[in-house]
Amino acid sequence: MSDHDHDQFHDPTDSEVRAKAVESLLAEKGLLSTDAVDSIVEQYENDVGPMNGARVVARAWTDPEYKRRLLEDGGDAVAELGYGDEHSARLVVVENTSQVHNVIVCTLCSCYPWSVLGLPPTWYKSETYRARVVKEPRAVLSEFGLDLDDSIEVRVWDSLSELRYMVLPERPEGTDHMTEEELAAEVSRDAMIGVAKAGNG
Amino acid sequence: MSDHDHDQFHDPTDSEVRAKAVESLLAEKGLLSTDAVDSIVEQYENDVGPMNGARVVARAWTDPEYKRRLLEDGGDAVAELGYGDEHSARLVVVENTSQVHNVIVCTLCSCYPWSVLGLPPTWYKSETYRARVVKEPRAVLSEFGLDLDDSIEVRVWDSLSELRYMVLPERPEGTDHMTEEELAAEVSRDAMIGVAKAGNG
Amino acid sequence: MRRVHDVGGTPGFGPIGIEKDEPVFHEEWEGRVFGMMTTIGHRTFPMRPTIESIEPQTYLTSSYYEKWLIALEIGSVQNGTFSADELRDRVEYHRQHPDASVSQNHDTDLARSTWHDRYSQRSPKYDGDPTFTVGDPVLTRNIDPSEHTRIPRYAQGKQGVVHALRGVYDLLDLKVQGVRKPEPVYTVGFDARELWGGEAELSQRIYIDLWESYLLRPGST
Amino acid sequence: MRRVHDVGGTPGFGPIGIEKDEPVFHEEWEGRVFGMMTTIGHRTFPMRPTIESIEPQTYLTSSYYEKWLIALEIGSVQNGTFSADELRDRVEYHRQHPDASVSQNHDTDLARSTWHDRYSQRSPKYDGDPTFTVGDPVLTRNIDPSEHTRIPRYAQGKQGVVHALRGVYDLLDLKVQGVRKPEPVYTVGFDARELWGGEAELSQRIYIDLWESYLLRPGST
Repeated sequence: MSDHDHDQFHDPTDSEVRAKAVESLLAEKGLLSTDAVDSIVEQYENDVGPMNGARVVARAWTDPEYKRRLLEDGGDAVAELGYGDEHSARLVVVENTSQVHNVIVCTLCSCYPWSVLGLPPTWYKSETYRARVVKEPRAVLSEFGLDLDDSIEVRVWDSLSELRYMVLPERPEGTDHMTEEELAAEVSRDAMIGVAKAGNG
Repeated sequence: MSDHDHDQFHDPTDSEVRAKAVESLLAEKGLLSTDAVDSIVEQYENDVGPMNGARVVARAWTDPEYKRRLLEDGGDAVAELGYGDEHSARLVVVENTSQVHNVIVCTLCSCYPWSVLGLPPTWYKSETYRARVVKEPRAVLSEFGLDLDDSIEVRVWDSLSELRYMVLPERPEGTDHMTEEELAAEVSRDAMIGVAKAGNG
Repeated sequence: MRRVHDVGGTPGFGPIGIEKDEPVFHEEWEGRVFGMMTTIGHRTFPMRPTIESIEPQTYLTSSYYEKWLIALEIGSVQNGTFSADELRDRVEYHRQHPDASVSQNHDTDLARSTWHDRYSQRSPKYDGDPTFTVGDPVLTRNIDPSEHTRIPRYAQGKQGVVHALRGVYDLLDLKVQGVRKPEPVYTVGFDARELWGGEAELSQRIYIDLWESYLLRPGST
Repeated sequence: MRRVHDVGGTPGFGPIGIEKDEPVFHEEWEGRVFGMMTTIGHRTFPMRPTIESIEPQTYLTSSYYEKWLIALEIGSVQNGTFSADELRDRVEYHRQHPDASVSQNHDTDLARSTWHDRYSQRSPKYDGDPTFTVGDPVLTRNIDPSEHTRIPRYAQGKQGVVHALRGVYDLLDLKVQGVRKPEPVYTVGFDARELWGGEAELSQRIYIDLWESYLLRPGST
C-alpha cells in the first residue's frame, strides 16, 4: 500500500534494545572497551560543556592580548586555559562586532566544537537548521528571538571540513564592573553558536 | 529526543478518517460533486486499464499502417480505437526493437498515460524507481527479471511535461497464428512501461 | 535548490518493491482521494506545487495517496475553502463516529463542470517560430528555483540534442502561478555519460521533454 | 548526484524545534551509542559515509543518535565484526530479557588504544606550495559523485574569494577509502546572491572550508 517497505524502518522505541545488542557484540568480539564508553559518557555529561567556551570568551573580553591570540589561533589559545584536544587544535574563533554577526552550522553533518561547547543541541543537528540557516539566516535567527538590523552583515560558517568554529560574542553593555567569572555566566551556548547574543540569558 | 517533531507526521491508519472529513467539507462547501468522485473511481476500477493499451499494441502488430500512424501521433491513433481523452492527445509511443529498449518514468512526480494504461502501480510512483531508473536502468530492469544484452541501447523517457509516453513492445516469437485478441492478452502493463517484454506473462 | 521530490539520480534508495496483482486502489479512501483531486485539484489550487511543498521527511515516508490527501488538506486550507479548525473538528467527529456518513453533493451542473474543466486544457496558441530544430545541440539552464519547475536537477547545465518538437504548451513554472506563457516543448536526448559521468551504465540515452525557456544554444550562455 | 544528507538550502523544512534546557543525552542508550561510535567508529569503518548510506526516508526521519546506531549496525555487519544473523538474535535476546546485562570488556590496553587512535589524526606533511592565496577569486568544481565528499551541492559551480588558508589536511573524499592525499584547505567566502540568486537575504556571506581539489581558477575550466 505504501511506496516503501516500512518494515525496513526501525521502531525508535527499539533503539535501547538494539544499542544493548551492538554493545554486547562489540565487547565480546574484543573491539570495544566498555570502560572507554563509560568514561566518554561521563566526560560529556559532567566535564565538557559550554562553560569551557564561556570561560574562553570571558578571558578574551578582559584580556586584549589573549583575545588577539584567540582570534589568531583558537586551538592554542583555548589550550592555554586547559581546554581542548587534537580537535580543538583546529579551532577557528570568529568575532561578532556591531557590524558583523557570525553563526555556525554544518550542513553535511553536525560538526561542532565539542571541546569548548560540549555536545550540540538537537536543533543544531536537525535537517531543518542545516537546510535553512545557510540560505535564510535572518529568518532562522528571528525564530531564536534575535532580530538583526538589515545593515548588519551576517556571516554563516559552514564547518564541514576538519576545522571547528566558535563565535566570540560581543561583550554586553553594562558589564564593566564584572569579574571574569561573572562575565562567563553571561555567555550562553547559543551565543557561541551565533543564534543569540551574550547577556540575554 | 528526535530531530523532528514527529507529531506533524500523520498516522497513516488515520487516512480513512481524514479523507472522509475532507470529502464532507468539500461537498458541503459546494466545491465537490460526490457523484463525480463516484464515477471517476468506478471508471478507473472497472473501465480504464492496461487492456486499452494492449489492444492498441495488438492492432499495431497486425496492421502496419496503424502502427505507422501510432508512432506518428499516438493520441490520434488510440482515439481511432475509442480510447483516450484530452490527455492522450499528447501520447507519444516509442517502439522497442532488437536494438533498442525503451522504458518510461516520471522523476518529478508520477506522470503516466492513464487513458491507455489505467492508474500506475505503486512501484512506478515510488521514489526508489524514480530515483534509480534514470541512472541505472539496466540494474532496475534486472530486478524486474529483464536482463538486457550490453549491445542493446536503453532509452529512458522521463515524462515530466504535458506529454505522456507508452512503449510499443516487440511482438513475441511464435505468435504468427494468433488473433488480435489473443495477441492483446500477451501484452502486460509492464511491457508497455518497458520493464518487461511482451509474451512473458 | 531543488526540493526533495526531485529524486532523479539520488543515490541510497533500496530495491524496488514489486507487488503482484496489485489492485487499482488498496483502500477505499485512496479511490476517494484520487477522485477528489482529479475533480477539484486543478481547479481550486495548483496540485503539484502543493504536493511538492510537503515537508521532506513526510514526503519521503508517505505513500502516493497519502501525499495527495495531505495536499488536499493543505491546498483547501490555504485557499480558504475550509479552515484548519474546521478540518480538525471534522476529523475528530469522524474518528468518534466511524459509521457516520460522508456528506453528499448531487449538483449535476457541478458534476458536469468538473469533468469539463478537467479535459479542457487545450494547447494554447503560439505565434512565433520555435528557436531550435531537430538535431540542434542544446545546453540546459541551471535555474534552481525554489518554486515549481519541470526541469529536473539531474538534467541542469547539461548538453543534449533536440530529438523532437512536441508542440506548444503553457510553461508550467508560470502557469501554476496563474500566468500563461505558451512555448514550444522539445524532447531532448542526453547521453547517460553527460548526465552521470563515469557512473553511467553502458549505451544509455535519456529523453526529457523541456520547454524552450530551459534551453540555451551551447556557447551562448 | 548528492545524497539526501546534503541538505543545505533545500526548501520545505519547517520551523526549528528548540528545546529548553536540553539534557546532554535524552536516553541512556544515546550515551552508549555516542561512546561506541567515538571509540570504535573511525577505527573500524568510515563513520560518515556509513551514515550517509542510510536510505533517504530513514535518514530524514531518524534522530541523530538513531542514525549513529543504524551506522554502527551497518558498519559492523559490512566489515564482518558480526553477522546480521548474530545481531538479529542478540536484539531478540535483549528484547525477551529486558534485565539481561550488557557484556563488559575491561581490557585496559584496548581502552588506551581507542583513546590514542581517536586523538592521533595529525595534519599530514605536504611539500608543495598552496595554489591560491588570500583574496584570490576561485570557482568551485561541479563534482557530483555518489561517494563521500565535503563540498556541498549548494556551493558547487560557484564563484568565491579565498578568505584564509587553514593548513594541510588529508582530502576526506579519498581518506574514507583508505587513500591519503594531503592538500591545503582554504576558507572560501561567497556572496549569498552568488549561491541563492534573487532568493538571497540582504548582506550575507557564507564561508566554507574547501580542499584545493574542489577549486579552480575562474576561466581556467
